[in-house]
Amino acid sequence: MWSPPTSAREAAIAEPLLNVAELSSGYGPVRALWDVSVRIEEGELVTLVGGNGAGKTTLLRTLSGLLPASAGTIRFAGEDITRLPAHLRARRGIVQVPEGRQVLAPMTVEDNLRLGGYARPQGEIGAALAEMYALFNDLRLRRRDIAGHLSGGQQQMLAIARGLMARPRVLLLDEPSMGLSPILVDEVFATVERLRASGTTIFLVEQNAYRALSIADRGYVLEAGRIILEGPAASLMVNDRVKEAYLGL
Amino acid sequence: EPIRLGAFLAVTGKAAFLGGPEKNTIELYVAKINEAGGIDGRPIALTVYDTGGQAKEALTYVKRLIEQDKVDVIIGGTSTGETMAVIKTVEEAGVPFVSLAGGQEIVEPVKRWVFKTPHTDRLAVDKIFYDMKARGLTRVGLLSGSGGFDKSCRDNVLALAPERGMVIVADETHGAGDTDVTAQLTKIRSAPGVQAFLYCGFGAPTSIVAKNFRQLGLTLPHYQTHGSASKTFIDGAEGAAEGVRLPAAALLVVDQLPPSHPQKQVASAYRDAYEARFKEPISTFGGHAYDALFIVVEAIKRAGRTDKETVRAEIERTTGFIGADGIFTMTPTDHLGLDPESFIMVEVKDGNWKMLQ
Amino acid sequence: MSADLLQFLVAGVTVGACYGLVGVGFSIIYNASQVINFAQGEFVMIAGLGTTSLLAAGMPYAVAIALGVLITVLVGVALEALAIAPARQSSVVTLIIITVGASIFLRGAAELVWGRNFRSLPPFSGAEPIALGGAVIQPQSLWVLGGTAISVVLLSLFFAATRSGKAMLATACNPNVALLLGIDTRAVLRLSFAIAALLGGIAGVLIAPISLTYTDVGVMLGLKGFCAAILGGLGNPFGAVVGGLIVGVTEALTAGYLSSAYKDAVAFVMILVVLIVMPRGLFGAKAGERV
Amino acid sequence: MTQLVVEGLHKSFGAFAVLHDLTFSIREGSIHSIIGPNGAGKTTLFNVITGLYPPTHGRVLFNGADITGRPAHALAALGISRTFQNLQIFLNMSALDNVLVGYHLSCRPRLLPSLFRWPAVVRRDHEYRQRAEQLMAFVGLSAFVGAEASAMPYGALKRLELARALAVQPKMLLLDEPAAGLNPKETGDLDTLIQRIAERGVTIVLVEHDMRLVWAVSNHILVLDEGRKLAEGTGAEVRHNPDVVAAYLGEGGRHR
Amino acid sequence: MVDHRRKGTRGLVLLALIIVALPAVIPNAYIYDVVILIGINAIVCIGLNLLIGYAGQISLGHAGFFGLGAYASPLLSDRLDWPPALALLAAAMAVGLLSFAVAKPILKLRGHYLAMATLGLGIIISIVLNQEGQLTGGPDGMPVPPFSLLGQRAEGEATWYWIVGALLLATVWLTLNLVDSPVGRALRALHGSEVAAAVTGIDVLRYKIMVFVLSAVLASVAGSVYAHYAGFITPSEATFFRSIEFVTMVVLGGMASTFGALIGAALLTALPQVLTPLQDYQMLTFGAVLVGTMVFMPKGLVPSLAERLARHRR
Ligand SMILES: Nc1ncnc2c1ncn2[C@@H]1O[C@H](COP(=O)(O)OP(=O)(O)OP(=O)(O)O)[C@@H](O)[C@H]1O
Ligand SMILES: Nc1ncnc2c1ncn2[C@@H]1O[C@H](COP(=O)(O)OP(=O)(O)OP(=O)(O)O)[C@@H](O)[C@H]1O
Ligand SMILES: [Mg+2]
Ligand SMILES: [Mg+2]
Repeated sequence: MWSPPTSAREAAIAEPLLNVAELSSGYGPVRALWDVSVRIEEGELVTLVGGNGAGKTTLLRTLSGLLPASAGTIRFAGEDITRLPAHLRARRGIVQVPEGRQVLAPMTVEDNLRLGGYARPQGEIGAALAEMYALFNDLRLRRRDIAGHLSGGQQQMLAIARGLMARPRVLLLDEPSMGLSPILVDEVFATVERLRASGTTIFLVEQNAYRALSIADRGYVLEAGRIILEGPAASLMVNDRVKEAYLGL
Repeated sequence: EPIRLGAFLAVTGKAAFLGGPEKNTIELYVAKINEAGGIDGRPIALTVYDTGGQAKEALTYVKRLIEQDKVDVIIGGTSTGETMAVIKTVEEAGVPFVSLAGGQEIVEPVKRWVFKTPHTDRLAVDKIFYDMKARGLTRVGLLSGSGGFDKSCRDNVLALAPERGMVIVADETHGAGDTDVTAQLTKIRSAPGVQAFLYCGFGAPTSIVAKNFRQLGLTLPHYQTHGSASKTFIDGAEGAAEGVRLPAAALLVVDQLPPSHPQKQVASAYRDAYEARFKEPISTFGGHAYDALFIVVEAIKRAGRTDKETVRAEIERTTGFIGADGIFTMTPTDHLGLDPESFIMVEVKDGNWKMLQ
Repeated sequence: MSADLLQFLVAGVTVGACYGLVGVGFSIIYNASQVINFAQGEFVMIAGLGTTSLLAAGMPYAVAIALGVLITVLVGVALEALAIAPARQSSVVTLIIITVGASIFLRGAAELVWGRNFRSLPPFSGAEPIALGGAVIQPQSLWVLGGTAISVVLLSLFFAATRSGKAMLATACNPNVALLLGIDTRAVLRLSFAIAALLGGIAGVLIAPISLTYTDVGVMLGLKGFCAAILGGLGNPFGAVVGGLIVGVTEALTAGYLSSAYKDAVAFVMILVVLIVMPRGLFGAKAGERV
Repeated sequence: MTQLVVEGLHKSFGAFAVLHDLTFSIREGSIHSIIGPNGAGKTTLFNVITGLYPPTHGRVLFNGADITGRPAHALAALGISRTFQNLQIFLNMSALDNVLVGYHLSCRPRLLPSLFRWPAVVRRDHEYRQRAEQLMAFVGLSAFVGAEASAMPYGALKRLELARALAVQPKMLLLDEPAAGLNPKETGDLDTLIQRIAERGVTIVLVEHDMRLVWAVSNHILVLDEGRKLAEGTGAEVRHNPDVVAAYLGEGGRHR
Repeated sequence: MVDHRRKGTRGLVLLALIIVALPAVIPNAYIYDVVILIGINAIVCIGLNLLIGYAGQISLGHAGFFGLGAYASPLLSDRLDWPPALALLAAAMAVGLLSFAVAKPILKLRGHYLAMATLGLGIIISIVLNQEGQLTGGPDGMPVPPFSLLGQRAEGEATWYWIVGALLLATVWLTLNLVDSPVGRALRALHGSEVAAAVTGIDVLRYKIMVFVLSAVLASVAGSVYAHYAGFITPSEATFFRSIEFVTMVVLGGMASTFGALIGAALLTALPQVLTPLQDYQMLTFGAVLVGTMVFMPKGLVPSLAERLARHRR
């Protein structure tokens, strides 16, 4: 979908697209992340696995700039964005589909989607909308309705579609399959793969660790705010610790 | 050892239009007196508190003046409510107190320590009725605001009308901050046999009433009260105030007073000093403060000391004091002591006040 | 229709348009932050008094008006920058109390600058009343009506059809999500205060020739404007205007036929009844809440 | 014995009909799953049963009594309790207090005794505090007893809701997607938890998209589609119903 | 929570000590007056805080109830010759009934709409007090007969100090009890989520009405006490400015904190007294202090300071 300008591409050769080094963050005085380092190459699909309360959401919120980093650096496309305001990160192409859907409840489905493309040239919005409606038929049927009235799963579709509307350079997905019917879960995973195929970089947080790892290139395992394991997805899948704690095998 | 003078005034809030000039006047003249060496060599230490026009604040500040600032005399209470709220405290503490508010209940019945300088609202109403009668107008359409001043005026109108042979054919009200009163005026216009219109209120509504009155093309004789006795009213009405009559202290038309008029000198000196200092036209409200201050000052001079009972007695003995509001002669049974004659009727003519005979 | 009734209606519409125009100012800040700006009335006051000063300083009327409104916008932006922005992570209630404080501050400041006297602005196009059937109307009222109509149309378009308008709504309903979408929520908030101050300023100069102007003029106008905005349904500019007109006409008709002493009370009773029947005002948007 | 009967239930929002003439019943003590595509009306059905939405028409009977249109708090008193798909946590309170609110009905708080802090109030409060802690331990939230709800991760909040719903001491417990946001390991624990609750005699109505959980625990499954009953039966029956596969399960769902 | 309780008890004891010790350092009737006013405002604010801070329901009309109490009690004792204590209770009951009657339709509203409805209610009350001059003396107010109980007249600031102090202490005690009870929990719960509260068996509307009536009655009692203490009452005690002032005190002190409400009341009552030397700059400074406090302590004084203290200790 998107191809970076050459200069950026050159920079990217020297450094991964998203380079998180020794990142710490938390809520006020409470620390939730400790020295987290994550590297995501351009076009990679990386997944983050971790138990309940491990800090996955916290990491994504810090990457997006909703939470300030208390230590460490975040570099994106060769630029240090550790202190960059959240909305500018979004405009650089770091797009998050947040946990718990967070649709703009009093606005219509279509307004939600259009706002997803807020940072894009307005001329492209029409085509992108059509794309989303093709992907999620329910949204097309309900496009004039108030987003807050949708069912949980429909809202999840909307949250994903809204994220895609931004045509992200790196997409941060926080449990995108939550609340979706099995058919749609398949659909979402297929979409994620398609996006990756078209060059979008993806950082996927997913409770369904098995499926996440099966489509990912690499993975990280987060426990109690620290990265305890990382490696190619295939090797993580056979790791005993991962198997026991996250795959329920 | 300074003479301690305390004042509590509505410097802000709805009655700020009244309290502001009062504060200005007191501060202006206290400074002048102190420059001239004070009273018998004793400077005046002035403490002014802003009540915002609220009775509750007034009470606290009066306690503060008495207990904390240990003042010798208190001036203040821009409104009747503020004044009435503190009377009990002042009486119990025994501090001479001169009020600047209009309600006659302040001095009727007489309270030992309480005096006041403005003409009573009843006197103002009486003046208006007298003028109406002289023109053969007996059926009056009344409009009043919702504040204390407005309501007190209205109460007097309603109470006095039967005695004076007047009939109130319409009794309308507007709210605080209203921007238009044409509905009320329309109703008054069609009141049966209405012959004259009277508005009780002060501040911006006085001008709004005049404007709406003209807008509706009403031709009734138009009266307002001393609440409108300020050039601001005429300016604000933008020509619509022409012909409005109202009772006011002679101060308002000081230039038109004959040279022989006893108040001429005092009033014009006050006007000149005030306008030079504050660059705004005088209102009669500042005059109340002027009178209060100087009645107190004269009393202290006569007493030669500041013990409260002596000062009180001397205030009560004020005789023939010429002030901005008129000539005061107080007695143990009259704690206002203002000569009704000093209240005159004026009319707006060519954008200015014109004294009527 | 009797001439009196017509006159009552004219009076009601005149007053109602003033309320509506002030009420519209509430919707915009509400739409950006869900905050009720208690200093909205002070914008009205500052524009009116500012213009009288500029006029007195010898400026042509049109220039004085433009500058008066501009000053108000600057005050609005300063208010946002100094008092709202530093606290924007706080709860809506906290922000509302900040605007209460700001309103007190602005009135205190205005008293220092302009004193306590009321002042007037000349009507834009003469004071000669216009006959309308058996009733008369001040020409300035037509200016207010026109100004109200234009503001409401522009604002409605802004929220319904522009990207910035939608961004503003998004900011109000979830600032964090707005940030994730690339919306500069700070700029949105600043813009909302600028526009609200602009509207307040316009209201101020349009209304001043009718209501006169003084440091407390915004208090009651602000309150009635708030009523208008709520009655019409918060966040809906069109609703605010309709709400204002209804309040104005109710007051005038009550004053005309029932009791002028209780006209405000009747207007409030009417608002209460409407809210009990329609808990989100006449045209309030759905909250989009469900479980 | 049937505990809940839904008869000809119809619910629409404006012109938009969400539930059509729905009839089914739930046996006491069973684990009854309701599945169906997103927007099929599952949550709406819960909302009607628990008294949050009045139905357009139709009836709901609980233990033989018509409860249609009764307010939610009255239904809670009858023993109907639930969790929410869109979390409804008291974020202004601690985790423990969230659970304690669940004991509201058992506490029967009264104004005067509370104002004057009668010893009985104190004693009972103490007692419920202990029970709440036990309940938190039961759902695996021991670590969060002292936590503020607003500081808890998503998965823990889901269990907190469950604990709160259990504190109501329900006869029937409606769970709306309890496994969403849990990883497979945690879902496995939930499976056990649900069975244990059922063993205590609580009827469980489960809405869930995690098929592994559904297949594992359900005695009976109702499939909804566009507000209508699409299929009903045991897991095995439903699983191979081609309509269900087409509308909902897809190939993936069938095999999981 | 247990810790919370202990803190509350500690606060209560501290407050009692302060109330007992304060007269030793109060030099004159003026300071007594300010302290008494603080106490009276605090009673209103503590009640209002139950409604706003705990139950999350806004009211911009509580001055109306304060005013009703302030007028009803003296009117009953003066015109109908009832003993003042009985009049005070009757006034509180009447306000309770009135607030109960209006609560049901009004409390179904939410947020700003509820604010508007309560504001309208308060304004209607204040208009009636203003307009019914025959009864109330109109805008210029009316004198209030002194309060007496069992033949003992309550007069003088020192006496009133103890009366208000005792009332305040009782209010704080009762409020702390309530907040810490299942009832208080239910209130906080419906603040957090009305649906969740409902499905756990809380009759949401009933609880809202209960706390609304409770806070209205407290305001009414405070109003009656104020009227008898001041000996004079005007309708400005019932205006919407006064209502806003009460809410401001609650928010400034810190919502959902009983001592916050108390401290907010103390601060905003005392602040104008402190600012008097500023003369013309008084109002401006007052506004600036209010804004500044809320900007730097957005959760209100007590919670923000407590948070800072806790962070400091760590
Ligand atoms: N607002 C907050 N304030 C304080 N602490 C918080 C807050 N939100 C989360 N935490 C804490 O931060 C830690 C990480 O939480 P986070 O939400 O990032 O977990 P997660 O890995 O996303 O879990 P889940 O799988 O449940 O979504 C947890 O210990 C949690 O208690
Ligand atoms: N309050 C409401 N107003 C309007 N439409 C509503 C409302 N509540 C639900 N709906 C609609 O009813 C339909 C069913 O919604 P419901 O939440 O019951 O679905 P669901 O089966 O729970 O779906 P999911 O599996 O995604 O949670 C949806 O299309 C939804 O948009
Ligand atoms: Mg998470
Ligand atoms: Mg659902």
